[in-house]
Amino acid sequence: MSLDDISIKVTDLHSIGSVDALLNEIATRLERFIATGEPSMVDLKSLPFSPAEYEALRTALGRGEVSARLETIGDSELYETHYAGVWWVTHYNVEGDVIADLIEIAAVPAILHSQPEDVRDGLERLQHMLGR
Amino acid sequence: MEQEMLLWVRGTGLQIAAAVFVVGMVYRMLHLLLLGRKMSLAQPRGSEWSGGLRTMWRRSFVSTKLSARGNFTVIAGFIFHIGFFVTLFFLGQHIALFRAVLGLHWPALPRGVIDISAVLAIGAMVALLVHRFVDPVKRLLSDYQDYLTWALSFLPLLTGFMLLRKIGFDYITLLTLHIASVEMLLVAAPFTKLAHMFSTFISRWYNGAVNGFKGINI
Amino acid sequence: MSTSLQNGINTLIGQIDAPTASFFTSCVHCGLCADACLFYTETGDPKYTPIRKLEPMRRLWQQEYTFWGKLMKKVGLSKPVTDAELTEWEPLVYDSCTLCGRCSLVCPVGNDIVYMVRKMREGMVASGHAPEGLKGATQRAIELGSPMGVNLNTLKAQIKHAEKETGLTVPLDVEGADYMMVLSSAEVAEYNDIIGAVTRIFKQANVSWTLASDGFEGTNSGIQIGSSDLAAELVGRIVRAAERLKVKYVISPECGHAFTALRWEGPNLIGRPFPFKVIHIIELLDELRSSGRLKTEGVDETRMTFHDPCQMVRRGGVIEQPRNLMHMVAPNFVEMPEAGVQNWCCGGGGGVSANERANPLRNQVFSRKKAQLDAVNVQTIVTSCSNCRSMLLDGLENNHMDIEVIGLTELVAEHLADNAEGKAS
Amino acid sequence: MKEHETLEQRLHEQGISRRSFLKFCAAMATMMALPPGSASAIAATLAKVNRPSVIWLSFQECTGCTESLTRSHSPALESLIFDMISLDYHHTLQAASGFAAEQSREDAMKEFHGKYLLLVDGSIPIKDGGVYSTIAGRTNLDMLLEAAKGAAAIVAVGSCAAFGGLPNAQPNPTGAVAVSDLIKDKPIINISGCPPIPAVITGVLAHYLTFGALPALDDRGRPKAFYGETIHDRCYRRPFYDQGKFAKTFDDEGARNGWCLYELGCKGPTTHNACATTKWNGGTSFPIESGHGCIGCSEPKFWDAGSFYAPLPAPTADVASVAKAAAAIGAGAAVAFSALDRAKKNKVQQSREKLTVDDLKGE
Repeated sequence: MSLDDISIKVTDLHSIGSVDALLNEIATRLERFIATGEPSMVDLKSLPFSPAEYEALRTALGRGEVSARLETIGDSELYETHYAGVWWVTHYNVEGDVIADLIEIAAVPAILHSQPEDVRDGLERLQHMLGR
Repeated sequence: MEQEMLLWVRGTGLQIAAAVFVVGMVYRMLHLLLLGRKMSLAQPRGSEWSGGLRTMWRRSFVSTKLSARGNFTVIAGFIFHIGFFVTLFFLGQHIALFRAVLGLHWPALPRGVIDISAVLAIGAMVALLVHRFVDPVKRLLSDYQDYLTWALSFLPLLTGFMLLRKIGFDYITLLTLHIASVEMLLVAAPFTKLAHMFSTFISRWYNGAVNGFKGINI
Repeated sequence: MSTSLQNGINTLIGQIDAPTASFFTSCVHCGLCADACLFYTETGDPKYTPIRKLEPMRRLWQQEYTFWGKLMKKVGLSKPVTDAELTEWEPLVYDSCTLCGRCSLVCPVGNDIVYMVRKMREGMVASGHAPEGLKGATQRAIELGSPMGVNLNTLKAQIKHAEKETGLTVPLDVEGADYMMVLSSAEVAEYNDIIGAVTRIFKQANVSWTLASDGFEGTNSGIQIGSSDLAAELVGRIVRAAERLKVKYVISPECGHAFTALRWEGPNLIGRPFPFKVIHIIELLDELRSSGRLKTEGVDETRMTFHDPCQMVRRGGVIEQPRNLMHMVAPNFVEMPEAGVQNWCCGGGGGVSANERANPLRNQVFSRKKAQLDAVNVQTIVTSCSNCRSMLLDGLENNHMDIEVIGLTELVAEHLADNAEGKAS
Repeated sequence: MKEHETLEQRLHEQGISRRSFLKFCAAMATMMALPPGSASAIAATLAKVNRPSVIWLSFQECTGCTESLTRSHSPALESLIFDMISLDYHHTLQAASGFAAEQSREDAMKEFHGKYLLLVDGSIPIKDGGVYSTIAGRTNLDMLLEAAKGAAAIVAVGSCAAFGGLPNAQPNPTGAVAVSDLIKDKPIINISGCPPIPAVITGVLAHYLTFGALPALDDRGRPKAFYGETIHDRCYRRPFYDQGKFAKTFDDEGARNGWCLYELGCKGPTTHNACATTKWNGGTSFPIESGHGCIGCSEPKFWDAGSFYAPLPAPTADVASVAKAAAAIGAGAAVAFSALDRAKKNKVQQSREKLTVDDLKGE
């Protein structure tokens, strides 16, 4: 008997409703963001999603126009979904494991901004190079 | 503590409860039977056994015309007993228990059916309790045991339902309470009117045997 | 012995057996038996709930035969049965129970309640708590030979009367006859047409039968008061007469409790099986009918119903036979609601009719029978128990109801085919 | 010995950007199940605190807990935890050995008395004076009591340290006990599991550093953020439980359909842990997702709670034999007592005189 003999079924768990619930949650947050400008985040790792549900969410949100990539001790992948203002932010460690998986409702994800400390540090290094 | 308590009710507690229940019930039923009766010297017109066995089954249905209070008791009593037994014997979790203890198992009923049976049993019990307070006959007949055994039968149903439906407490607490309530029921059963769970069939046999002997088919 | 509380308690302890213990163990206090009891349904008083009538006996069972009960008794935590309590219970056990057995039929856990009331009465009478009326009747039965005080002279007068009317001989003390007929005292005293009726029927059917001068009284007050000792004495007289005359059968009269006393309790009372068979007159008539020995002609067009005596249906199993006979002669025979095994008692069985104290209550609960009769609107009630017959007459009169009451045997005799006489066999 | 430098300084020395640190904090917030927006607040605090001294004592254990924590010990984000602390003693990980190792422990205890964090894995045998497990000639019991004195708080890592674990299972020949059985006067955090989820260890340390206090604990001393709910509560197969759809064997249709593993012995309903959400191996999977029921390893006495493959309703003790013996006893008692009762009944009946007609006459 080989592995292929074991039948594997992919069941449609969409009916369970977790994905619909989350999409509703995102819509509510988006309304709030439009009204008050308040950004917010949803931690996907805290939700008990099955792999199928996870894929269903990905399909439902789709991909938009912007994507970005951080290279900081492991990669981070950010992209705007099909719905502007809804970002999917995934942090990986060096080994490529997901360490944080977030839906961020914001104009730009916070982590994309250059950090003041890093900017200062950068200036220092630039000045050092210029010999000032 | 909660894990230790759960472990205790699943282990030692269950052993104690099972021991008391079995010793008590076997003692009670056998002692009762061994009191004996005088065999009738009259000439039989029918068979005691056929009458006895017949009544053991037939008496589950009341054929006498009753008043409203009687019909209420019969219907609520029926719903309670059916609901209780369906819940007890056809919930998957319970079958897993019987399988572990007795080695026997059978198909479970869908959860929706169990939900209905449990709710019916709980509702019927509440109705019967209220009726016991309200109905003059029952009120006069009742003593502390009637209320005690009501509570002992009600708690397993209630905690079981809360457990399945995630109501009130967390799973471990409810599971512990559920098992503990069943153990209390088991311990009390042989010494209270709960013993009717077995003696009913003996009573029905004797009643039916008298009629069977006389050739009365009822 | 003289009656005392201790005697009563000892008697009850001796009466408790496996069925009793099982019944008390099983009772869940559901109260359904109340619905089956006409003393509850007609008064609405919960104290008449059948199982409650056994409360002193139940406690005694608990204290003497259960683990916790014995323990409680040892440490003095149980309530002993007292004379005062039994006095309070006397009307419940006697006045408001006709031993009709409907409660035993309804009980969902299967308790034979009337079986226990019968036992309870043993303890009541042994402790001196039997009603005066029943005591008197029983005393007369033992001392005079009949609760109503009829004696052999009365019987002989009635025999003479019947012989004159029928032109036939009524056999008395005929040794070697097949059947020995027993009568109820009411039949000797009031419904004496029965003697002529059976004489004619048996003549037609060619039945070899006799009456016994020392065993004609079938009514057994000992059973009703609940004393096996006295009941045995009364049954013993019939047994001795039957053995003396070497009959094959003893015919129970149209009397419910006499049938129970003879057919089902008799051998147990005297402690040995009968060397003869006991058959109810209605059973015998139906046998004769089915074997073609009983022939009738003409019918009675009157709208009639049949009242089942409790001891014949529920407690006796004679259910179809009277109906077969009714259909022979009564084309307009209708059944009352709940007829048959569920039939309601006349209200006077089980010694209630002999207990004057119970008369007002008995009259009150006749409303049940009245309702049954109102539902069928008949001109005649037929029954097969002389006590029922008296109670029905009494109740109908009290309720100003114009309905005739007759015995089934008499009804059959009225339509006996004359030309068939002597041709049978 | 100088005070340990702050985390910010240390990160800066290593050339790790603020953005990277923010990413780490986002991961921390996820781990600790804090609101995802709190990452920047965490970052602000963490950057400024001094790295505390940590002494890690391993007692009667299998090193599984250390393995769990260090399996991913490569330049990954979790490893930043080792930058948050100064691990002054860990006899498996440290380079020093022998007297030098013990010396560093004693030095740290002296230097940071009252301030250091004490991490313990493994249970402590106390039978026969604790002789069943010794390090450098000293019993675990002795070493724990000494180290606990100067600890600011104790973190019991793994089910053995937290609840006694495997060594404590019946018949417990070494008299193994948990840290909390011996130490009553110090705050103790239990991070149970066999092994515990590495992210939980890091999360608790991060919480301690960020907020300067222990996280909220449940009644078993476990951080509520991770142990607040049962596996069952957060299980993605929960809908099947609620529908009563159970796999009956590991290779039946139900198992293939991914139905609930309750009847195959899953202890998820009675087990508090974060496996169902945090998962293992970098978020890859957890036992139930891989087709095996939860064995309940983060709960006390899980070794004694019956077979891992027996369903929860199954008794954990032999009930059938007890019932058989009970039936025999009950039958024997019934025969004996009913004989006595029948004798009593016969005696009463024989002593009873016959009722006569005179008895009816009375007064």
